[in-house]
This record gives sequence, C-alpha cells and structure tokens, in this order.
Amino acid sequence: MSAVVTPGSVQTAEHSQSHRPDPNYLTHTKGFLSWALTLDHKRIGLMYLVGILTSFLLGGILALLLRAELFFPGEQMFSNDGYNQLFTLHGAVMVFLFIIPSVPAALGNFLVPVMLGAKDVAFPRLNLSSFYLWLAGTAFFLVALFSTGLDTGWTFYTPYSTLTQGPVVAATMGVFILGFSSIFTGLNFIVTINTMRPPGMTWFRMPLFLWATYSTSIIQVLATPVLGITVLLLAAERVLKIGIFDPAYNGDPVAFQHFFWFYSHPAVYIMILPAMGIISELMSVHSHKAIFGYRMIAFSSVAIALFGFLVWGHHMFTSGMAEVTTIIFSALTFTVSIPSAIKVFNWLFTMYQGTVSLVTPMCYALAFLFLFTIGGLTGLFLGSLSTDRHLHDTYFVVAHFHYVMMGGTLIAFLGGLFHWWPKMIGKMYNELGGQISALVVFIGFNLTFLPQFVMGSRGMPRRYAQYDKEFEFLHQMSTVGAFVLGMGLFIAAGVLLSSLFRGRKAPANPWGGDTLEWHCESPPPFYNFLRPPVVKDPYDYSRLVYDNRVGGYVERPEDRASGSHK
Amino acid sequence: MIQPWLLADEPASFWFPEQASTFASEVDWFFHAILWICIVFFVLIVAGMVYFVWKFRQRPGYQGSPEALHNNALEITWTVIPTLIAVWIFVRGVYGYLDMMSPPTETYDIEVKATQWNWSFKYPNGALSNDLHVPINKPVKLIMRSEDVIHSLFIPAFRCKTDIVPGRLNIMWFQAIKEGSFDLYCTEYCGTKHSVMQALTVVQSQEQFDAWLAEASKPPEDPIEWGKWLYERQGCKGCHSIDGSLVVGPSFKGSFGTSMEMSNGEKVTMDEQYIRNSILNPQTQARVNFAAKINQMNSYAGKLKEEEISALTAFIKSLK
Amino acid sequence: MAHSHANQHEHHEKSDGHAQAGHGHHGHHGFAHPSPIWQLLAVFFALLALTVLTVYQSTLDLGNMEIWASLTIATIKAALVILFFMHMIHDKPFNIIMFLGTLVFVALFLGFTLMDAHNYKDLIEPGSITPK
Amino acid sequence: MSATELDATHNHSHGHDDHGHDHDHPAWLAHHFDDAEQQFDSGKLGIWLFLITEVLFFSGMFCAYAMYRSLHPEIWTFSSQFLNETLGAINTGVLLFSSLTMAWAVRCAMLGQNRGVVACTGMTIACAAIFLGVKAVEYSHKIDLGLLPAGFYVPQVAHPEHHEGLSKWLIYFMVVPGLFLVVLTAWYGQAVATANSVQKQIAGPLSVSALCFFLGVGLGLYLESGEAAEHGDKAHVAASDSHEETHASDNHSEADHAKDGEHAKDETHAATDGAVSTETASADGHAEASHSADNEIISPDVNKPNAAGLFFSIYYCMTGVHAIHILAGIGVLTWVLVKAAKGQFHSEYFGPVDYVGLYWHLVDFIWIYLFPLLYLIT
Repeated sequence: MSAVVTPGSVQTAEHSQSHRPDPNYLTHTKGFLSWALTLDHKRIGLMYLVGILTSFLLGGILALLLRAELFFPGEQMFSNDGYNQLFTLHGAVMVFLFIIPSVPAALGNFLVPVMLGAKDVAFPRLNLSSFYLWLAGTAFFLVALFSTGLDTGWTFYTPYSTLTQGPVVAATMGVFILGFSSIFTGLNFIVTINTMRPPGMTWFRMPLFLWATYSTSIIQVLATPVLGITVLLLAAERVLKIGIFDPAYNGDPVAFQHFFWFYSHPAVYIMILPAMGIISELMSVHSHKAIFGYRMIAFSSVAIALFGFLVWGHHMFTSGMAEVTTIIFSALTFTVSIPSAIKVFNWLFTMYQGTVSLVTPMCYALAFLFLFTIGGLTGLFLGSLSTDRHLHDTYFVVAHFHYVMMGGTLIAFLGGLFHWWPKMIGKMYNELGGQISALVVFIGFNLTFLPQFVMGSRGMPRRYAQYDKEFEFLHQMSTVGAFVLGMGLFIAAGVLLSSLFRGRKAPANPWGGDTLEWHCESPPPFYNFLRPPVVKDPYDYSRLVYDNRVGGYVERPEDRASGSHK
Repeated sequence: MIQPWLLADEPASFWFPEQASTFASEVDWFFHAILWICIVFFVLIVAGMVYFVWKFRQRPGYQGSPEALHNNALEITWTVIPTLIAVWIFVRGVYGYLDMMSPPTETYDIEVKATQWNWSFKYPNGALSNDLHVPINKPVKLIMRSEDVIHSLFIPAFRCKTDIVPGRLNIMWFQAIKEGSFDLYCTEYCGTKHSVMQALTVVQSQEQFDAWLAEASKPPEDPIEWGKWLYERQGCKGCHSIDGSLVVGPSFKGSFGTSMEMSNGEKVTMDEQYIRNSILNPQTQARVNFAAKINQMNSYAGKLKEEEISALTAFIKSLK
Repeated sequence: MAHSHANQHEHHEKSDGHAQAGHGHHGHHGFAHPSPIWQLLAVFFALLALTVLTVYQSTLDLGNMEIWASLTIATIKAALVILFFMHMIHDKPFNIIMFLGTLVFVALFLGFTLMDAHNYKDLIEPGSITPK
Repeated sequence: MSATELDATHNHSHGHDDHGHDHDHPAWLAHHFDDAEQQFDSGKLGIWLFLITEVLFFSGMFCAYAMYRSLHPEIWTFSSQFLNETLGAINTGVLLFSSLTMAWAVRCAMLGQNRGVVACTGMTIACAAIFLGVKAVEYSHKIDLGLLPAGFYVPQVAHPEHHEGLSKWLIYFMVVPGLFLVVLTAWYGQAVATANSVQKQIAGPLSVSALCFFLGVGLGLYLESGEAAEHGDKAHVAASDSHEETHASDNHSEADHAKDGEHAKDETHAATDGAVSTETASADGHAEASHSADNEIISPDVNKPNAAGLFFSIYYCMTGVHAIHILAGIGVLTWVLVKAAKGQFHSEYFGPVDYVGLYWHLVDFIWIYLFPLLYLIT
C-alpha cells in the first residue's frame, strides 16, 4: 500500500500538481459566490458553524435576560408576557437553531468525509440545500421573535398553542423547515458512511465519532418526519380548525404530546450522541491511548439511538397518561441509562495508563465527564414514577436537562471546537486562554444549575415569571452563576477569534491524533486527500512522535521509510 | 409587584418542604435513597477521574503503556451492577406510583375547576372557594376539570401533582396529615398569569373544616351578593356572562332596562317582570338573535324561591 | 456505446420476452435489473383484482372483522407494489432491512399511542368544552 | 484483509487511484464518485431513506386516524357514507395503472430506450392528472355539502344547495390546470412549427396530461351525478336521525351548563341520551350509535362541529397531503420526461427514473391504504 500522506509528502504532491495553485479549501477559490454556492462539505460545515454560533449568541443573551429577570421574586424589567416570550424563544432558538444542528451539521459536515477518507458527502447539493433550509427556518423564527412574540414554550403544547395570539404558524413552519434541514443532513451522512468508505475502512475501523454520527443520523431520519407532520397538523389546527388536538372538537391534547415527544425525545439523543462521539475522540487522543472498549462504545451508541425511541412517554408521566402506559415507559426509560453509564466508565478507563495532557479540549472533556454524570444520574429521580410525581415540571427538570444538554452537548461541542479548530482554520489558539475559559465555564455552570435542583425538589415550578420569596436566594445564586458562565463563554470566543489574527500556523497533527483528518494538511486541501489514504486502526498512536520543528506530531521516521504499518 | 398570597414558607429540610401528606414520607425516603446511590457513583467516577489525570499526566520521563484496552470482567461488572440498581429503582417507583393512582373507596370528593388563571374548588354541599380546604387525616379525592388550556395542580407539601387536561376528568387523591396552610401551584404553563395561578391548601381539623364549610355554603345577606352567589351556583354562569362576552345566551352586562327585539318582532324592555318570566318559562320569550338556542335553557320553576329570583334580579340590575 | 449495447440487448430479449435471459453478458454493469413485461402486467392485474375484491368485501357485513379484512387485502397489495414495482426482490439486503425496520418504528408509535388512548377512554367527557 | 474489509472495497473495484481528479469522469458521473455503480447505490440508498421519512410522515396521520376511529367509531361509520366509493375505486385503479407505466418507464430506462421512457412517464403524468381531476370533483362536492374540517363543519346534507351547472369551487379548482392546458398546447404548437423534436416530445405528453385533468373532472361529475339519487336519501336518513339526536344531546348540553357537577346526575343524563340515540339509531337501521351505550360517549350529533367534523378533518389532511405528494410527483416526473426526451438515460445511468419511480410507487402505496380506510367503512 502507498505511504500515509504526511505533511512533507503532501507538499511534494502539491508541486507535482501545478494545475491546482492552492489546495487549501479556504482559499482555493475566492469571492462571496464561491462560498454561497459551494458544494464543498468543509465550507458548508464552516458556514453552519458561523450560523449556529450566531444563534447560540442570541439564545445565550435571551438566557441571561431570563436569569436577570429572576434575580428578584416579583416583576422586574419584563411583564409576565415578556418573560413567557423570552423563555419560549430561548428554548426554541437553543433547541432548534443551535443544539440540534450544532455537532452534526457544523463539526459533522466538516469531519465526516475527512475522517472517512472520502472526497465529499454523497449528496453535496443536498448538503448545501440543507444549509439554506436552515437559514430559511431561522428566518421564520426571527419573524416570530420580532413580531408579536411567541409565547407557547418551545413544546407548542395544545390547546394553549391553538388559542394563544402570536405567530405560532410562522414558528411551526420554521420548525418544519428546520426539520427537513436536519433530515437531509442525517440522510447524507448515512449514505456517505455506507457507500463512500475507501478500501480498508471497515465498520470497526471507523472512528467512534463516525459511529456516533451514524446513530444520530438514524434518529434524524426516523424521528424528524413525525415532528414535521405534528407541526403541520398544529398549523392546520390554527388555520383550518381541524380540531385533532382540540378538545372542543373531540380532539385530544395528550395526543399532541405523544406526537411531539415521539420526535422530541429521540431529539435529545440527536443532541447528546454526537457529543458523546466527540468525547470518545478527545479522551483517546489527549490520553495518547486507544479508546477503552471500542466495541462497547460503538454498540452503546447504536443502542442509545434505538432505545431512545421507546421512552418518549417519560415526558408525560403526570399528563393523565394511562397507568399501564406510564409504567411501561418508566421501565423503558431505565434501559437507556445503562448504555450511557457504560460509555462514562469506558471514557474514564481510557485515561488509565495513558499519557494525559491537559490541553484545552481535554479540560472540556473532563468537564463533560463531570457534568454529564450529574445530568445522567439526576435522570434516575425523574425516571422513577413516584419521585417524578413531585419533581415533574419543577426546576429539578430544568436543571437536569441543562446538565445533559448544556453540560453535555455544549461543553463537548466547545471541546470539539477547540480540538478541531486548528484543522478547520489552520491556526493555533492561546492554550492558557483556552484552559481558563474551560475553568470559568465549568464553575459558572455548576453555580447556575446546582441550586436549581434544590429549588425544584423544594417545589419551585418551571416557567414562572414571578416566584415565592423562599426561593429568592437560590435564584440569585443561579443568576450570578449564569453571568459567570456567560463570561467564560466570551473568554472562549475571544481566544478562538484572536487566534484568527495572531495564532501561529497549525501543524497537520498538533495533538497526536491518528484518525484520518490528522493525515491531511491543516486546513485540508480542497479534495481532502491527494491520494487514497491508507486506513488502519484509528487509535494506534505507537507510530507518532512529537517533532519540535513541525510543532506537532509526525510519523516515526523509520515507519515513514518502511511505508507499510501492518 | 408580588401577589399578596405568595407567602414565604421556609423549607423543612434541605431538599424538601414539610411532609404534610401520607405520600411525603415515602417519596422523601425514596428520593434520599436514590440520592445516596447517585452520590456513591458520582464520587467514584470523579475520584477516579482526578486520580487518573494526576497519576497518568504527561510529564518528562513518563511513558504510558498502550495496553489495557478492555477488560471483560470490569466491563461486565459496570454493566450488570447499574442494571440491577436501575431495576430496583424502577420497581420501587412503581409501588409508590400505584399508591398515588389508587384512591381508597371512601373518599371526600372535591370538584376542582381550573381556568386561566384561577382555581375554584367546589364541595359536596355546593360551597365554593378559591383556596383548597381539606380535613386532616381523611382521604380526599379531587375531580378536576379545565375549561380552556392544560393546567396542573401541584401541592409540594403533599408531593403530588396531576395535569388537568381539558375535555377529560382528571383524578388525584391524597390524605393530609399536618394542619396548616401550604402552597398550591399550577405547574403546566398556561399563559400570562401562569406564575401567579396559585392558591393555598388549608388543612384543618374536622371540626374547623366543618365550621368553615357551613360558613362557606351560607348565602350572603346583601341581595346583590346573594344574587351573584346564586348566579355562580345555579348554572346561569354556564351560558350568561357578566362581562358582555357571548357564551351561549345573552350577557347580563348592562342589559337591565334596555329594550330588545323579540323573535316575534315586538320590542320589550328588560325589567323585573321580564327577568322573572325568562327564569320561570324561558321558551315563552326569545330574543331574535337567540331564538335558535332558546331550547338550551330549561325552566327554573320550582328550583328557585321568589326571594332568590329577586336577588338574582338585583344582581343583574347591579351589572351596569 | 452503452446505448447501442442496450439496444441489441433489447433485440435479444424481444425474441423471448424475458429480461433475465439477456442478463448474463452485462457483467460490467450488473446493477440494472429490468423486470420482464409479463411480470409487470401480472402484478398490475393482480392489484386490480384485489381492488375489486376489497370493494366487494366492503359490501358484506363482517362487523369488527371488516377493518382487518380490508387492511389485510391492502397489505397484500402494498407487498406486491414493494416487491415487484419497487423491485425490492433485486434490492440490497440493507435497503430491505431498513425499510422493513421502519415499519417496526411505525408500529411502536401507533402501538403506544393507541394503547394509551384506549386506557383513558372512559375519562373523556365529550362536549364539555365549547369551541372558542 | 478481513471479510468485512473485502465487501467494503468491492464497491470500489476500480478507479480509486485518481482521487480528486475529474478526467475520465463522464458528465453523468459526479466527481466524488468512483464509478457508476457507487453513484447508483448511493442514490438508491438515499431515496430509500427519503421514502422512510415519508412513511413516518404519514404514520402521524394514520395514528390520528386510528386513535379517533377507535374512540368514536360511530362518527366514522356515519361520516364515511358521504364519501363516494365509486370515485375512490376509480382513482385507485388510475393510480395502479400509473404505477404500472412508471415501473415500465424504469424498465425502458434500464434498457436505454429513451422514447419508451418518454411515453411511459407521459402516461404516468396523465394518470396523475386524472386522479387530481376526480379529487377536485370530490372536494368541491363535499365543500358544497358543508362537509368541512371540524371548525367549519356545517353540513346541509338534508337539503344541499342546488346550484345550476358546476359548483363554483370546482371552477376555482379548474383555473390553474386550464392555464397549463393553454400554455402547453401553445408550446406544443410552437414545437411543431419549429419542428423541434425534443420540445415536441416534452410538450406533447404534458399538454395531453393537462387535458386529462378535465377528463378526470368529467368522469367524476358523471359518476357523482349517478350516485346523487341514492346519496340523497342517505343524506335524508342521516339528517332525520341527526334531528332527533339534536334534542337528545341538547338536554345533555343544558345539563352540562346547569353544572352542578354531582356525577350521578351527569351520568343519568348521559345514560338516557345513550338510550334515546340508540332508539333513533335502530329506528333508522344505523348500527353506529349502539357503541355509545357502554362508555359515556354520547352518540354524535352530526349538526354540531364537535362531532362528525373530526372525520372530515382527518379526511382532508390525509387526502390533501397525499394530493400534494401527487403534485410533487408530477413535478419530478416532468424532470425525468425532459431528461428522457434529451435521450440521457442508458444502462449505466438510469438512476433518476428509478428514484422517481420509487417515490411514485410510495405515493401509490399510501393510497392503497387510504382507500379502504376512508371510503369503505360500513
């Protein structure tokens, strides 16, 4: 087999191909249209990244406003309605515009083909169109934001959503379009991973990030259409008064909850699974040791994806669901906890006897481990029926899913962003700054959400614009924490942005990763690989040594000479 | 500004408000059981994490070994043990749940009506109240209806909560074991005043409760108040609004003394006589816009005494 | 060139209206499976017959079995369409498994929702809400 | 190399070394694919995944259907008598035939017979148009009878408004196809004038299809009128029992309003209502109301939106979304038609026809279930 493409040999390959002046995907063509009409998965991923980070900024600002409002029990700067619109938009923006596309669409689009050793995703046009669908959906949401204001909560529960004023139809159309954007991304990845694998890339040589993405895509394809029809029926409910969810016409509001959660619970795994994939990569690369129990992690991803479809009822334990259904759903809910537990232990033992380097991505990965454990464990209180009667729809739930969604997905996303930033942009960032940001985010996060568990079990209901005096102190802790958290995120943003201007040029392999993306230049050439990459065990670090001249890891000279790695 | 009834009642323990129902002790015990399980796992994981990070940190002269890629014994252990624990939690949870789901045969039934955004509780003797009054040590069953959107009745001190879905009867039961007054929240988002859709749960000894009930079911002296009281209890409220809005029949607001066109074409002014007649034999006179629906009102002859009718009249008069 | 090739392929099987015969000598693009005409027609007429059958069946009074009877016929028709018109018989096993797997998820969705709907049936009060 | 490895590679039997270059890539093979088969397999898997999303998309509505049918069987049996089985059956036949022509088109594409593809897809589009024509008649008829989604449901089944000539709704439905017919025929004329064979191959079938829409309308009207008489008495029966039921459930509703929530009272009312309606039902030989005797559901008062309207809501949702899929189908079929007219398909490149075919068969597949579930309830 031909030699692995190392930075050196890429350079030589370059000169041999004079007809492509600059292979770097960022600069090989110029001008607005070359981006707006690009079919290159890397550029699309980058555009997604910009898009979702913008909406994250928006959602984050809304969150800070919410926390500020809750600093004192009574009405402060917002009326009740204002508050209701704020939390609705915070939820909707974060869920539909940020978390769901965050890892798959931004990092996934960039990484999947490169990690796989393919030239592009299977359907580049579909990929671009899914980005534009995302933009369109976002536009609908902004309409909802700047017109009279949406106040249904991101869950659109009927009959409230059919009775309330406000741009519910616009918002549901937004969700519908975003749904298709998400479906197309998932469809693209499944096909890509199935049919575009180069020779030697067998299922069990795929990096775990690909396994996670694959499982995620399955959920996206299977669950999202149901959301589509649900919001469509909701829109019809308002426009045509079809009354399927409206008790006034013998419709049943609980049916809406079934429809909605059949998507939205699996959606939780759309959010967390890719994050788990990132953590698997980060843990292994930065411990410079192969992942512990590769197959267990791979299979648990698929297991989570499939079990994820059987548990939607646990969002409805108090909503008058039949007893037998409730009990079955509770039982199924616990089955999901097991694969997650397995993953956590495997990540832990990946560090065992490794060589742990506490660079920024690793700091975030460790933070993830800490926070996700809390998030997962508190799920037990909500999965068990008797305690859930008390905790349902209180701040305990709010804290729980923020620990999973934010402490899990967001932290992993940031870790992944710091990890692959050099590869995407070609610049190194300030290490110390990154580590500080991780620390501040970690502290701020716990300060924000730990008090909310206590509030919840003491009976503080969620979605309250005003609250009883006895919760004031805890709310104030939470608010302070939120602003610390916000500061941490701004530090992170600053570190990354400043690297654009004064970061040193990134080597091909700054961390010593061995998955294929580290075998092409940073940033990668337009076609990713100038010749078919040689695929081997993605977690075999034995042949990599740190080279001070390159400032990153390279093949051991003798290996490079001998060529083959079998 | 803070609504007057948002009183502060301090939590009894770090995690929970006081235990005021038979469910509370079970729920709290179980909560703490799970809590300790979680703490054990959490400490193990975090301790392991910190230890590994420190022990295997990258440092000059240290070379990690790439072995230890998996260990079946270990992996099976950390699959099986969590599974067993999960099963226990599930089973235990179901017991508690079935308890909350199955009220005893002998219960004191209170009808709850949730509307945007207030609670109304109706007792077997027809008494109405906006705070929930219950006798101590007696199983109480709430039969709950909502007329607009989904609400959810939550009494933290009782550790119980049930959504109130419009179009359905929603049942919830509990047995109070502690006198005093406790918060009652709406926990299903229901719009503008969701966060102030609160009431008090007043647990009283049987005697106090009976006394309160007798008082609450007694009609007021003042005729107008009395009329309102009847209006709420005799079902007028179901069809006739007092705020001008159209429910089924005409609204009472500002109707007194106005002249109306009848279905047979003649004009009539609404006076005491007209009101009395519409109450006793409504079908004999229908306004032109309501002729179609007149069948829906049935006669109150024999159901209302004369002085009650005049009280209602006084009430309608008072609605300018 | 593939064009002309395909044409003589066509001549070849005009002689016997049977595509499989003309199949062997196209090893280099083995992924085309033209279905023979007789098969297409047979499936079509079978489908028509079943449609007539289901209409007739609806005139009989089968009580509760009626819905199941008509669903069974519909399912047979659907199967014919999938197997022959959508040539699932020639398709990759992965695609087949995937499609059939989907039906499992549909079943889950319907199953749970209906189970729930049935168990709270007696709590529903029709007409207790007036349309807004 | 392990077995898995082998079957991973076999897709890529040749041409892997020219990674990143487009030379020796024919126009119909996208740059990032190595060979025709890989491209075909990817497309095939992609379209199957898309069909999966479609199935789940419809499953939502089937779920709603099943729920409300099992909750209110009487409403279903009552309402479905206003659907015209004959029209449903005809449409089923039309769709089945379109599936045949579609499958045939795929066969032709595989054999590289582009003219065959043109003919077959043309016929498929024509069938789609007929289907929509018949649907237009059905919809306009229902709208005239006031059989609308729950919120607007005001049936005048007892005495439907007798309009001279066509229903105004039907005329609205016919505007757009009419425009298409004019434009397409003009375009075809131009093609003939300029002797542009490709354009002729495209415009011909399309204008015929546009014509077929009106064929469908005619067919629908003819059969609808044939049904009318029988339909009429059905309606009267329905109306008459609905009247008695009006009283029945009026007592009930008033009982509701005189809300003194003791259950006993409500239930007695419910019970009596159940009784009344079962009488009326048996009187008119309508079995449906008997369901209401057991659980507390009151037999439907068909003049009240909160009863039978639900059926029509679901009817319009399901058939409407299906019709939208038909329209989309016409769109993609036209695309295939154009490619075929340009003679682009051959035994290594027939993907588009195959994919569109799969989609079209799925639309048929859905209808195969919709027909008995909506039209054939007794």
